[in-house]
This record gives sequence, structure tokens and C-alpha cells, in this order.
Amino acid sequence: MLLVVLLLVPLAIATASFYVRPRKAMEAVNLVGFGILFLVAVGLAAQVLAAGTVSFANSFFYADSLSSLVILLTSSVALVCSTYAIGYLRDDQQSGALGDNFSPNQQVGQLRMYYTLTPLLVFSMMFMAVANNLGVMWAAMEATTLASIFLVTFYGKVTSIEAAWKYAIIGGVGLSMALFGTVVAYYAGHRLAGSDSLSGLNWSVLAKHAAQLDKTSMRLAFVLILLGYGTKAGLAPMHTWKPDAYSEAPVPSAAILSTALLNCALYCLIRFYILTSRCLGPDYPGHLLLLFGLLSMGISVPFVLVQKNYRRLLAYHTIDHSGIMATALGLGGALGSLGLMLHMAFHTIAKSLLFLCAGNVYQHFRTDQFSEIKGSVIRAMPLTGMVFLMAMLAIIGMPPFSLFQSEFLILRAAFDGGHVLTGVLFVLFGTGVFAGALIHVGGMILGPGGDKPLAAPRPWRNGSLLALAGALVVIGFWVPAPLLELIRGAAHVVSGQ
Amino acid sequence: MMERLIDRMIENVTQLFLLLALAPLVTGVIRTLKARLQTRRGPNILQPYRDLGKLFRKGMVIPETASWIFAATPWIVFFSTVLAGLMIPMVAADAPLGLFGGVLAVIYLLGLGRFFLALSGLDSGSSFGGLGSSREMTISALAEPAMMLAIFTVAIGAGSAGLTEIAGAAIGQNWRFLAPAQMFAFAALALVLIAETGRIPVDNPDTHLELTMIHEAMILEYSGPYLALIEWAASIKQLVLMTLLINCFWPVGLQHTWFGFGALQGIAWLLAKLLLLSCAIVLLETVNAKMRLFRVPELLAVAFTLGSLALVSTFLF
Amino acid sequence: MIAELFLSGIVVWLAGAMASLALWRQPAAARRVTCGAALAGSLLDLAASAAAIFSGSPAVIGLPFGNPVFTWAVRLDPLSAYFNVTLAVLAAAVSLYSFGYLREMEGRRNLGAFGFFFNLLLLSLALVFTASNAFFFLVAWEVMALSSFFLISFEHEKEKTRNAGVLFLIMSHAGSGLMLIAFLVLASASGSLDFSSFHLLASRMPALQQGVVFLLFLFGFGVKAGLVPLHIWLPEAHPVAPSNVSALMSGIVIKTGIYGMARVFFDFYGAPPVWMGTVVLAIGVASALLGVLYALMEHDLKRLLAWHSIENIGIILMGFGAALMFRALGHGNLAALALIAALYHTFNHAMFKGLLFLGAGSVVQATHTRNMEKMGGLIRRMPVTALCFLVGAVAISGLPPLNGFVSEWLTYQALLAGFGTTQSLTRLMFPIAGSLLALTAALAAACFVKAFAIPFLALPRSAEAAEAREASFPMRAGMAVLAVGCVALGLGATWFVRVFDPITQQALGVRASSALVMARGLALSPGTAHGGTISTAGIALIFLLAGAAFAVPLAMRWSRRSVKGPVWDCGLPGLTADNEYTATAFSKPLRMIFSALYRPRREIQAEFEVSPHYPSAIRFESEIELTFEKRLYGPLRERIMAMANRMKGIQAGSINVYLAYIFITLILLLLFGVRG
Amino acid sequence: MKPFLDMQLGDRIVTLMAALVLVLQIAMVTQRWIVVHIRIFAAQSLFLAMIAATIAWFNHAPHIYAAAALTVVVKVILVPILFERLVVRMKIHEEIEPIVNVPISVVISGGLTLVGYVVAESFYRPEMPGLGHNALAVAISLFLIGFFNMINRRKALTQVLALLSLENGLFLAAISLTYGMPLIVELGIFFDVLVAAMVLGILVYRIRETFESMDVSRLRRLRG
Repeated sequence: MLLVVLLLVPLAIATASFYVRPRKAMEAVNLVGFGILFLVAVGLAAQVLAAGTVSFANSFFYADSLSSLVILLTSSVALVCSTYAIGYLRDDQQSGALGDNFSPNQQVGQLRMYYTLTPLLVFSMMFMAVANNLGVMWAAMEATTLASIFLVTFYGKVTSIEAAWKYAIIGGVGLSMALFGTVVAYYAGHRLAGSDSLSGLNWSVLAKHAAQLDKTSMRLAFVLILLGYGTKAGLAPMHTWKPDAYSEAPVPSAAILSTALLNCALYCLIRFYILTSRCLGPDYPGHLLLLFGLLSMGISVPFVLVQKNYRRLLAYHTIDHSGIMATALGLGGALGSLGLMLHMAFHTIAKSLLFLCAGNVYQHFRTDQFSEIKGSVIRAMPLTGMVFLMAMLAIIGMPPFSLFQSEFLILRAAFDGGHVLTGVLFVLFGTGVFAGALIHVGGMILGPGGDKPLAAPRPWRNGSLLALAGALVVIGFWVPAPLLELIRGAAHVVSGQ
Repeated sequence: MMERLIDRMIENVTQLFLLLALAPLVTGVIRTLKARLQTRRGPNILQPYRDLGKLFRKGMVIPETASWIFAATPWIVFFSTVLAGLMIPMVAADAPLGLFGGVLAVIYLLGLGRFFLALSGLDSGSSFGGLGSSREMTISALAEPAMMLAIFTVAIGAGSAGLTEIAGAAIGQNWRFLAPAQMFAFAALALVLIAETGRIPVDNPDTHLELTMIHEAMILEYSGPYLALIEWAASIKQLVLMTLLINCFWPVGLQHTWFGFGALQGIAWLLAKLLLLSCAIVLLETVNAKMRLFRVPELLAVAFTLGSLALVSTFLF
Repeated sequence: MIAELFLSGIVVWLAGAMASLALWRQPAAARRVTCGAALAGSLLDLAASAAAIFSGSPAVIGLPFGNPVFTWAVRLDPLSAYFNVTLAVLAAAVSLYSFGYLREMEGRRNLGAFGFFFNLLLLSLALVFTASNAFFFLVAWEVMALSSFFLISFEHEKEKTRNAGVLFLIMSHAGSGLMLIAFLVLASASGSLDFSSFHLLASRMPALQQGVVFLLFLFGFGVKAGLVPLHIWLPEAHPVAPSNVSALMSGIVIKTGIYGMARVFFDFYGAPPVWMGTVVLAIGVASALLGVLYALMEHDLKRLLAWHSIENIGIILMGFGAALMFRALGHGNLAALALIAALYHTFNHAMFKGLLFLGAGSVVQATHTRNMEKMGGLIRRMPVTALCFLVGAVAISGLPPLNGFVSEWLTYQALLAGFGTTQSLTRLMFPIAGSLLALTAALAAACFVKAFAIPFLALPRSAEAAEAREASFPMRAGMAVLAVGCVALGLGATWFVRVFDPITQQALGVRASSALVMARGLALSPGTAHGGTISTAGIALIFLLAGAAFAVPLAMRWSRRSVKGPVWDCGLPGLTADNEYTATAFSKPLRMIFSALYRPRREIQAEFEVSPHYPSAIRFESEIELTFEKRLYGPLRERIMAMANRMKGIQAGSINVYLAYIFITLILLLLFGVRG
Repeated sequence: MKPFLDMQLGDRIVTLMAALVLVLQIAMVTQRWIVVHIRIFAAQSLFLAMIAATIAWFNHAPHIYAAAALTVVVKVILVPILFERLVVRMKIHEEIEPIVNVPISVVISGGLTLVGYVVAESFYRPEMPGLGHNALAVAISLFLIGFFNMINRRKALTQVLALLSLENGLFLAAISLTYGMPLIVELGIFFDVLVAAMVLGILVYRIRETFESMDVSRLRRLRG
């Protein structure tokens, strides 16, 4: 039942904010709506913790701890970002960044587009998470692309249209590969339950009979799926759209894309990984995932080292981390899966925080080039500067922040599993990214300070900033027991143990 | 127990007396011999005593730029040198103050003195002092490894780093020093001795020619009793190093312990050997000219090579 | 009891950190809270660890925080306790000093942030020394690195400072990467992260693995300890930090590397192959020699001290190397001797290097420059500082009767005894190392003649130096504590070596002190056959007696006959500071002798007015080349950057190319992935 | 009515039409005129619908008729009309040279077809009814060629068309392998395709507006 509510809430938000007139109303609708959504997600998590799995409409909707974790993360990100967006978009509107020489009406139109498309995006992510049928899951995934394209073109700049085009085309190709994979998987399993029966594509069913699936088809299916959803997850070499899209979209949307949407793509990958590993044994999918994971981590290093633009830097960081998570999935096992799930949770917090900080800096300095900011952040905006530095240190795996713990787990899985080379490369790339990020971001935040005046107080933005920062610090020392339970549950789903 | 302590006291006092008394004499002897070798009449052998006496009676001029370091240095130098002197076997194998330190202590006590001497050289602010300190510290630093290698070799031969044991092990086998290891070590140590005591070809103790002096430059600002202390300490240091050299390598006549007649015998032998060594030094000084400062490292490099040769040859033979 | 004390120390530090951060708007309050908390925490820690050294069973303490996936626990065994004592003593002195030192910064800098990271540093150090499993160790390690990073880049408006901080953090992180790998290899062998499960584990692993893990640890910890050639960050980072932080950095932070090595070499390894000891010994010699050689050329007082840290780490490593070799050759007692020498020197270095940095801090605060050439004559303006600095200088030069001499003497003895332990050629290493140690010590003495004489003696070389003011009382007190420590550790050697019994017992199963102490605690002996003895106490005693009996009375008599007079200046009109020997001039002979290493570059510009023989002004400038920075790291960095720039071509912007990547991947996977 | 229930016949028809679809795909690679391009796409989709209908007839799988009908509605009627409108509004007629010139493109397409067969060959199951492997090979080839066509084209609109033709390959695979996905899934997919086509159309239009051209090789501002 909650599953349906979960879908209805964002739909309601979308329709409401499409029809209400004044800006404040739209803001209120979004804020309240996502607040409710978050509560619903928490409720669902509670149910899952109690019952193990929740399903509805003869298991057309289906949620286990894995999907419930993804839902929880998505809804919390959505809530924080909608809070942040209020301050962010108001600032944009005053500074006329929404598009030069726009009439007030057009500006409100822009805002409406944002406030309508974001809930739609969230809606499709929710749908993807609760859909039991792999085909429906695919459809939902495609819907996320469609919903987010016009968020990328939000500012209507030349570059943003270019970014949107690349996003759309590459994403489209990727998703059609994913669909192909789904079809083949269906073929691999369509003799279990009679064909054309809806349940033939139900994950719960396939997972049950994974052993009887047709092996050759599953091999093909997994390759296609890996490339397909890997494109959405931004695994190299399908990652090329990410830096463009993330650096052009409005910051709150970029935050959602780089955390929640990444989780969703990985979620799809995980679902198929489970099927494949149960059918073919963990080695075949595992090695492929390791290959792509390491490639993504490796490819992000040089770009981080010589990056000039901090929003693109963050994008490459996301590529790095999707690589890390793919590696974790490839390593599998109890440790690997636990590491993966913890990392997903931790990364979601840290990365969204980073994007919000970047947003603050961008709106104050009106540039996303390191060279033009040159170490005046800490002076002009002490809070943002501090949090930015902290979050950056967290994301590059510095203790006591939590990402170190998950990466430590993953590495341990690597060495215990005898993947020594993987472990060594992991550390090597990690150091490279560390160096690059530290040099650039450190140089941007610390320094003599420039002519920029002290930034004006911005309650909405800094509020959400502080909330996330607090969460980031606390979670390094103490993870709430239920959350940890949920994560462990998800890890169990992945490792099948 | 008690009388053991008293014996020690007596030994210490005796050796102390020997050090203080002999040191100027050795300097005097060397000077006179050198003069004679250069067919000069030269000063009286006892001249150094007279100099010291005169200096002690004189008043002194303290540079107004100097600090308390300047006043403290002569004492530290003097005491540390004498202390080092009590740690080496002169008459009998067991050094009176052997318990307080062995050869390492000797070297480092001399080092302590040198450290403060160099400080005082810089203390007055005169550029000569600085020049002297800089050169002194450089040369002694370069001399250090050769000395240490030689000592290691000797210690390895004797199976100990304690001077008492070293000397003791050497007693009786008077021709042991003919072993290649010993020879090399001896040569190395001899070179070091020359560098440390500031003799030609490294330094010229008699010169006051600005650009060539080393030790003299450091103490240029000293006068009166303080100068006396320092000069005395310098000659004691020379005596100590010479004794060290001869007693470690050629312990002829060295006694095992101090007892009445033997002690006298030991002293006699000591004097004889010192005389011999002085002659050698004089010979060396007259046939050599003083080196340029930047040739000195080469000399010490030779010493180091000799030391390592000695080491290797203990390994081979 | 121990546990409670230790925990309360941790809590006090934590509270101090939080409180001073909260008080960042009231500088004075923040300063007091910072230093007070640091001091109190150190004293508590001192009590706890001092008790822990001698308590038979190591205290295991679980920390109240931490998440269920990993356990956060500490264990206070003798080794950890020993390093904790070192930390606590130094930290106490430094926090005392900081009461006065930080007052300068009030209102000009954010003391709240400083206090936060300062206390956090102490906290993390204590945890690094005591962490009982690999995970927690790494957490503490990185927190330490982070807080040091923020303290180093505290004056981050200077670019040099920023770069130094970043360089430090990157290298430190690379080092911890190596450690991480090594730990995980061990963990995968033992199936647990607990240090207790690593005990003697490494020696049971296959030879190759053993060697690799050893090297990983050696270099991983070596980065932090500042071994040559991993040292380049150290002379950059230590000087730019505030001086009380530099004291901590050089005194104790680099010792975490030493602690890690001790933990690994003597706890995880049973009897390692001989080559390991040989490697450590060789690296130790190299670090000692290069450290002091570069120090000699330095005229930045704090940089000079930083280079000396590298030298002393080298000396400590000589002890470790010898101990490892002895262990491999089966000489437990000698191993104990060498280990004692190394650990003793660790403590000593913490004392005198901390003292020297604090002294340098007072001087820099008084003269507003780190350049020795602009100081001079300070012994009159700041006598106490000068005296303390002198004590430190004598101690670090290894001169009797202070503590530096004792530990170097022990090292010599170990090396001396080493020759007899084997017949193979490796035994030549011991005497060679010994002689190079002698060279190092002598050069250090030369260097500290310069480092003391140029700033403190003769005439002031600049206006600032001329009206320098003596350090405030807390600063003097802080320095005095450490100076007393240096003296006590020197004279009380025979008493102090007993501390090592539990450690050698734990590491090697040997209790050595009884063999080391002779003549009712009057003298110290190496405990080997005939090693010779040493009695610093006796030497000091004789000095005192002789001084009292002769020096004082005679000096008083002579002073009646003495007059103040001008310095001999070749008859030129009066001596000025320009006539004085400079630090550059002082080190000139060595610069020429070792020019092969330094590759000095000099340029002289003279302006002539009257005749070409009498220049009216001469500008002399000389600089040496830092070999490793220039030949090793520079090219490496450039190569990496060039490669990265070439890689950027991947993201050239053409969507057709982007699609082609995917297409090719797809084809390849279809052809080779699917059909298996 | 006998022959019309004969599997053999069905197999023949499906294979034949699949072959035609493949030919049309390759023709699309060679094609320069955008309008013709669109029409070929429509024709291809029509053949696909017929294949679907045939399969539905011979296997008595009524829900595939729905899929066929949807194909006709969406891909044969709506999308082509939409795009031709777009073409008219933007007054564009001719595609500029593809990146790889025509003959080589054809050769490459041939090679890709081969790849398709190589991959599909491992799926051949004698025990399974004949409609299987041949069509899969064609489907994969369609997919790959469509993909290649996307890489090969410079004009935004043609890339979109290539994308859609690539999805035709998917559709063929779906119906010939598994006799179509479950209906609701099909509905979802077709809805997505329709929306995607519209969204992409709008994008194309905005590109045309901002860049005064549809040449995507000009979209190279974002690098590094």
C-alpha cells in the first residue's frame, strides 16, 4: 500500500506545482511534498525491516531492503535539494541568471518547469525502485532520462543545450542496450513461467529460478545490461556525458543526478548481477564489473589532476565513485556487498553536500573556474568554505569520515578474495584522485582571499548545507541501528547470504 | 673495598700530575728538536712552562662584545681535556678513570671542548675567530670517521672498546702492531692525531699569519690566564692523543696495574716512547710544508682509506 | 585505573578541542582553554602511560564511540606506553609554552580553529600509539595527518605554506596507502584486523610476501618519519608551521613512523631475514648523513632544525637496523641493546628537538625573521632562551654529559659489538656505519656551533635583533622543562634504562637493564663482553666539583685584573656587525668540500666607484641544489602531469567519438565477452 | 486454410521480411536525403509490424497483434509525421557528408551483420521452434548498424532516426525471441519511445535555433 503512496506523492507534487501560480506556492508544495515523501520512505523502511519484503498488486510492486534503501536515500536527497533549491532559485531569479532579458512571467515559467520536472524525476526513480518487473524497471529508468533532459537545459545556454544533447543521445543508446539485455534475459527465462505471462519478467520470480535460466543468453544479457545501465551509472567508457550534464544542470538537479540517479542505475545493475551470478556463478559478472570499475576509477584520475572547473571535478569524482561501487559489486561476497551498500549511503550524503557547496560558491563568484576564485572562499564565505573542504576530504576517503570505512571494507574484500591487483590499483587511483582534489579544492578554499565581499547570509541554502554536514560528521562515528540494519539487509540481498 | 677506592684516588692524582706536568714539556721538546733540526738554537725546553707562568700572572683583556660563553670556555676546555686524560692508560693498563668512560668518552670530551672553543671564537664577533671556528669544526668533523674506523679496528682486535682492555690485550705481544691491520690503523690514527693537534701539514701551531691559522685564530681574542688555560689544555690534548696512540699500538713497558716500582718503570717507558713519537712528529713537520686548507680533506680521505683498509684486513688476516 | 586515566585524558583533549572551537570569537578564552586542556590531557596521559609501562598486563580499553562494523579499541602495552610517555612530556611542555606563544596571535588569527586542531593532534597521536587494530590505527593515523595538515597550513595566506601543507598531506596519504595494503595482506592472512592476531604472523608468511610487506611498511612509515628519499616534505612543512606545532611535528609526529616500525619489526615479525636489518641500517646511515649535510647549508633556523630531524631519525633507524640484524643472527641481548639505543634516542630527540624548536620559536617571535643572518647578539637580550637553546644544541650534538651523548654511545656500542656476530661480509656494515655515525655527529656539532653562535653571539645583525625582547614567562617555563629533561635523561641514564625492561621483554624476551647498569648505578655499560663503561653522572659531578673548587674562585680573582677592550679588527675603524662571520661563511669550507653533492651556484655582483680594487658594494648570493627534489620528484611530477594532459584528449567534446567508445566496447564484449 | 498454419511458411515469411528490414537498415546508412530517410524508417517499421502480425498468426499469440498495432501507430504514422513537420519547419533538405563515406559505410555494415550472426549463432537451439535464431541475428545486426549509423551521422535529426531504427532491432528481437514482452511492458516501452521521439525532436529544434545549424559536430564547447 505504501508502495503506491510512494508513487502518488511525487505525482501529486508535480501536478500541484504545475497548476499553482505564485512562486512561494510552488516552493511550499515541493517542500511539504518531499517532506511527506521522506516520511513515507521511512515508513516503508520500517515495514521492510519488520517484514523482510513488501509487495503489492500480486507483486507487481515489490520492495526488499535493497530497494527500500535506495528509496530512502533518494527521498532524503530530494528533500534536502528541494530545500536548497528554494534559496538557490530565488538567488538566480534576482540575479537574472534564469536567462537574460526574461520577463517575470517567463521566469516563473522556468521555475515551474523546475518544480514540475523534479518531482517527475523523483517519481520515475521511485517507480524504478518499486517495480518488480524488469521491463517496467527499464521503462522507469528511461523516464528518468526524459524527465531530466530539460533540467539540464534549464539555463538555456548554448553549452547546456549541447550537454543535454549528449546526455539524451548517449543515455538513449545506453538504455536501448539495457532494453536489449532485458529482452534477452526474458528470453533466458521465458520458458520457466509460460511466455507472455506478466510474471515472466518479475525479478522475484527470476531470482527464485535463477539456476534454471539459459546460460548463454544470460551471458549476452549481462553484457548488454552492464553496458546499458553502466551508461546511466557513468562507468567508463560510457561516462562521457556526465561532466557536461552535471556542470550545466542547476546545482540541486545536479546533486540529485549524481547521487540518487547514480544509485538507481547501480540498483538496476545489482538486480541483474544477482540473477547472473546465481545463474553463472559470481566470476563472470564479477570480472566484467571489476574491469569497468577499475577503468572508471583509473580514467577519472588524470581528469581530476588537471581539472580547471570545480563542477566538472565533482562529476569526475562521481565517475570515480561509481567505479568504486562497481568494483565493490564485482568483488561481491559478504564484505564486498556490505562495503558497496555502506558506500552508496555515505557517498550519497557526501556528494550531494559537495554539490550544494559548489552551488554556493558558484552563486557568489559567478564562475566555475578554479583560476578565477583562487583561494578566497574561506574568507568570503567561511561556513561554505569549511564545509566544502570537509566534504572534499570526506569524499576522497579521509578518516574519520565514513567513506573511509566503506572503502576499507571494499579493499579488505579485495585482498581477502585474492584480488591483489585490484586492491593495489584501487589504492593507486585513490591516491591520484586524492592528490588532484586536494591541490585544486585546497587551493580554491584556502588562501589570502580576494576582493570579494563577505557573502550575505542565505538561510535556505546554508540550512540544508549544515544539515547534510552534520549527518556526514555524525555518520562517521555512529550509524543509527535501524539504518545499519537496512544496509546489512541490502547487503544480504546482494550477496545472497 | 675502601682501600680499592683509595688506590684509585692515588692513581688519579698521579696521572693528573703527570698530565699537567708532562704536557708543556712535550710541547717544549718538540719545539726545541724542531729548531735543532732546522739548525736554530731554538727556545729552552722549559720555555712553555715559563710562558704559562707569565700568562697566569698577567691581567687580561675581555672583548666588550663577548658574552659569558667567552669566560666559561677556557674552563670547560681545560676540564674536559684533563678529564679525558684521566680516562686513558698512561702508566698502567687500567686507566684511573676508566669507569667513567672509554675511548668514545675521550673523543667526545675533546669534542665538547672543541665545541665551546668554536663558540667562543665566534663570540667576540671578530672575523678571525669565525674563520678559525669554521675551519676547526670542518677539519675535526672530517677527521672523525677515520679516527672512529681506526678505533673500531683496534677495538675489534682487542675484542673491546674499553681502553683498559685494549691496552691490556696488547700487553706482552709487543710485536703485534706489525700486523697489517694494526699498521694501517696506526697510520690512520697518526694522521688524525696530526689534524686534531693542529700540527703541520694541517695547521701550524706557531704561525699567526691571518689566512693560514686555524686553532690560533679561534683563540685570538684570549689573553692572560684564560689564554694560559687554553694553551695548557691544547698541550694536554696533544699529550693525551700521543699517549693513546703509543699505548694502544705499542704497549711496550705498559704495566697491568699500578704498583710501586712498576709504576716508575711504566713512567720511564712512557717518557721514552713519547720522546720517540715527538721525534717522528718533528721529522714529519720539518720535511712537510703546510697544506692549503682545501687539500686537508684529501689527507683525511687518505686516513679514512687507511682506516677502512685496516678494517678489511682484520677481516682478511 | 590506567584505563580511567587514559580515557579521561582523551576526553579532556576532546573537550578542549570542542570548547576552543566554540570559543573562537573570544581569542583570550580560546587560548587559555586550548593550552589548559592540552596540558591537563598530557598530564593525565603521562600518569596513565607511566603506570602502564610497568603494569604487568597490557590494559585493553574499548572506546565508547565507533560504529558496529569496526571496533575502536586501544591497548596500552609497554611499547605504546613508552611512546605515550614521550608524547605526554613533550606535549605538556609545549602547551605550557603555548600559553605565552599564542598570545601574539590573539585577534589576528582564529585561535579557536588552532586550538581545535592542536588538541585533536594530541588526541590522535595518543590513539595512534595505542590503537589495537589496523582499522582504528589507520583512522587515528589519518586524523593525525589531517590535524597536522591544518596546523601546518595555519598561516595559509602564504603560498609557500599552502604548498607545504598540501605536499605533506599528499605524501602522507601515499604512505598510508602503502601501509593500508600491507595491513590488509596481513589481515587476509590472519583473518582479523587485531594487532594481537598479527603477532609474529609476518614471519610465518612465504618469503616473498614477507619481504614485500616489510618494504611496504618500511616506506609507508618512512614517509612520515622522513627517511631519505621520502623526506622532501619535511623541511618544507615543519618550518612553516607555528613554532609550537613545529616542536610537536619534529618531536613526536614523525616518531609515529618510528613507533609503527617498532610495532611491525619487533611485534609482527619474529626473526626477520638478515637483509631487512641491512636495508634499515643502510637507509638509516643515508638519512643521517644527508640530513646533517643539508642542515649545514641552511640559514633558515627552523629549516635547519627540520633537516636535523631527518638526521636523528636516521640515527634511530641505525639502532633498529642493528637490532633487526642481531635478532636475525640470534643475539637477543645485543638486539635488546640496539633497540634500547634506538628508543632512548627517540625520547631524547623528542626532548632536545622540541626544546630547540621552542627556542627557535621564541627567537623568531622576537626578531620576526627565520633567517639567521639577520639575528645575532641575542644572548644578551634573551639570556634564558639562549641558555635553553645552548643545552639543546649540546644535547643534539651528542656531547657529554647530556642525553644525546648517552643514546649515541649506546648506538656505537651496538655497532661495535655487531662485528663479532657474524662471519659473513655483512659484518663490515657495522664499523662503516659506526664511522659514518661519527662523521654525522661531528658535522652536527659543527652545524650547531653555527646554529647557536650566529643567532645568539656577537653583535646583532639587524635592527629587529638589536631590540629583541626575552620570551614571556610561560614560554621560558616550557623551554626550561625540556632543558631539564635533556639534563636528567643524560645524567640519569642508568636510572632510565630500567624503563626499557618491559619493552625488550615484550619485543625480544630479554630484560637487559641489569646487564647495562654497573657500579651501583654510577656507570652504564653496553652489557657486552668488555664494552667499556660510561658515567655521565660522574663526568658531570667532576665538572661541578672542579668548577666550584677552581673555576669560580680563580675567575673571581682574575676578573679583578681584567679589563674590557675592543676586538682586534686589523686596525680598521671599529668592528661592526658587517665584519662578523656569517652562517654562509661558516659553512663555506664544507660547501666546497661536498660540492659534488650540493652543486652550489653562486653569483657575485660588485659595484665599483673609485677603482676596480675597492668595490663600494658587493652582493653575494649562493644557493645549493636539493638533489632529490630536482632529480627525482620534479621529473616524476612533470611526467605525470604531461600524461594527464594527454589523457584529456579522451574528452574532446565530439559526441560521435563518445558514441564510438561505447560502440567499440560493445563489439569487443560481444565477440570476446559473451562467447567466453 | 491449411498452409497458413504451417510453421515452415511462417519461418520463411519472417526470415524474408527480416532480411528486407536489414536491407532497409543498410539503405538508411547509405541515404543522404533526410525526408527519404524518414520514409525508409517508416517502411522498416511497417515490415516489423508485419513480422509481428505473422508471428502472432502462426503462434496464436493474440497480444502480439497489439504490439504490431502499436508499432504501426507510433513508428509508421506518428513519429514520421512529427519529423517531417520538423523538417519542413526547419527547411532542411540534405544531410552533409557522413563521417565515413558511403561505400566504406556499406562494407562496415556488412561486417556488423557478420558480427550479428556470429553472436546469434551460439544461441541456435535445434529443439526450439524455428522462428528463433535467424531473427535474433538480424536483430543484433540491426542494432549494431543503427548504432554505427548514429556514430556516422553529423545531423542531429538523423542521429535520432538512427536511434529509433536501432530500437527497431530491439523490437524484432523481442517479438521473434520471446513472442513479445508482456503487454504492459510493451505499452511502457512504446510510450517511452514516443516521448523520447518528441523530446529529442524539441531538442533538435532548439539546437537548430541556437546553432543556426543541426550539425552536431559543432557541439564541442564542453571539453576536458
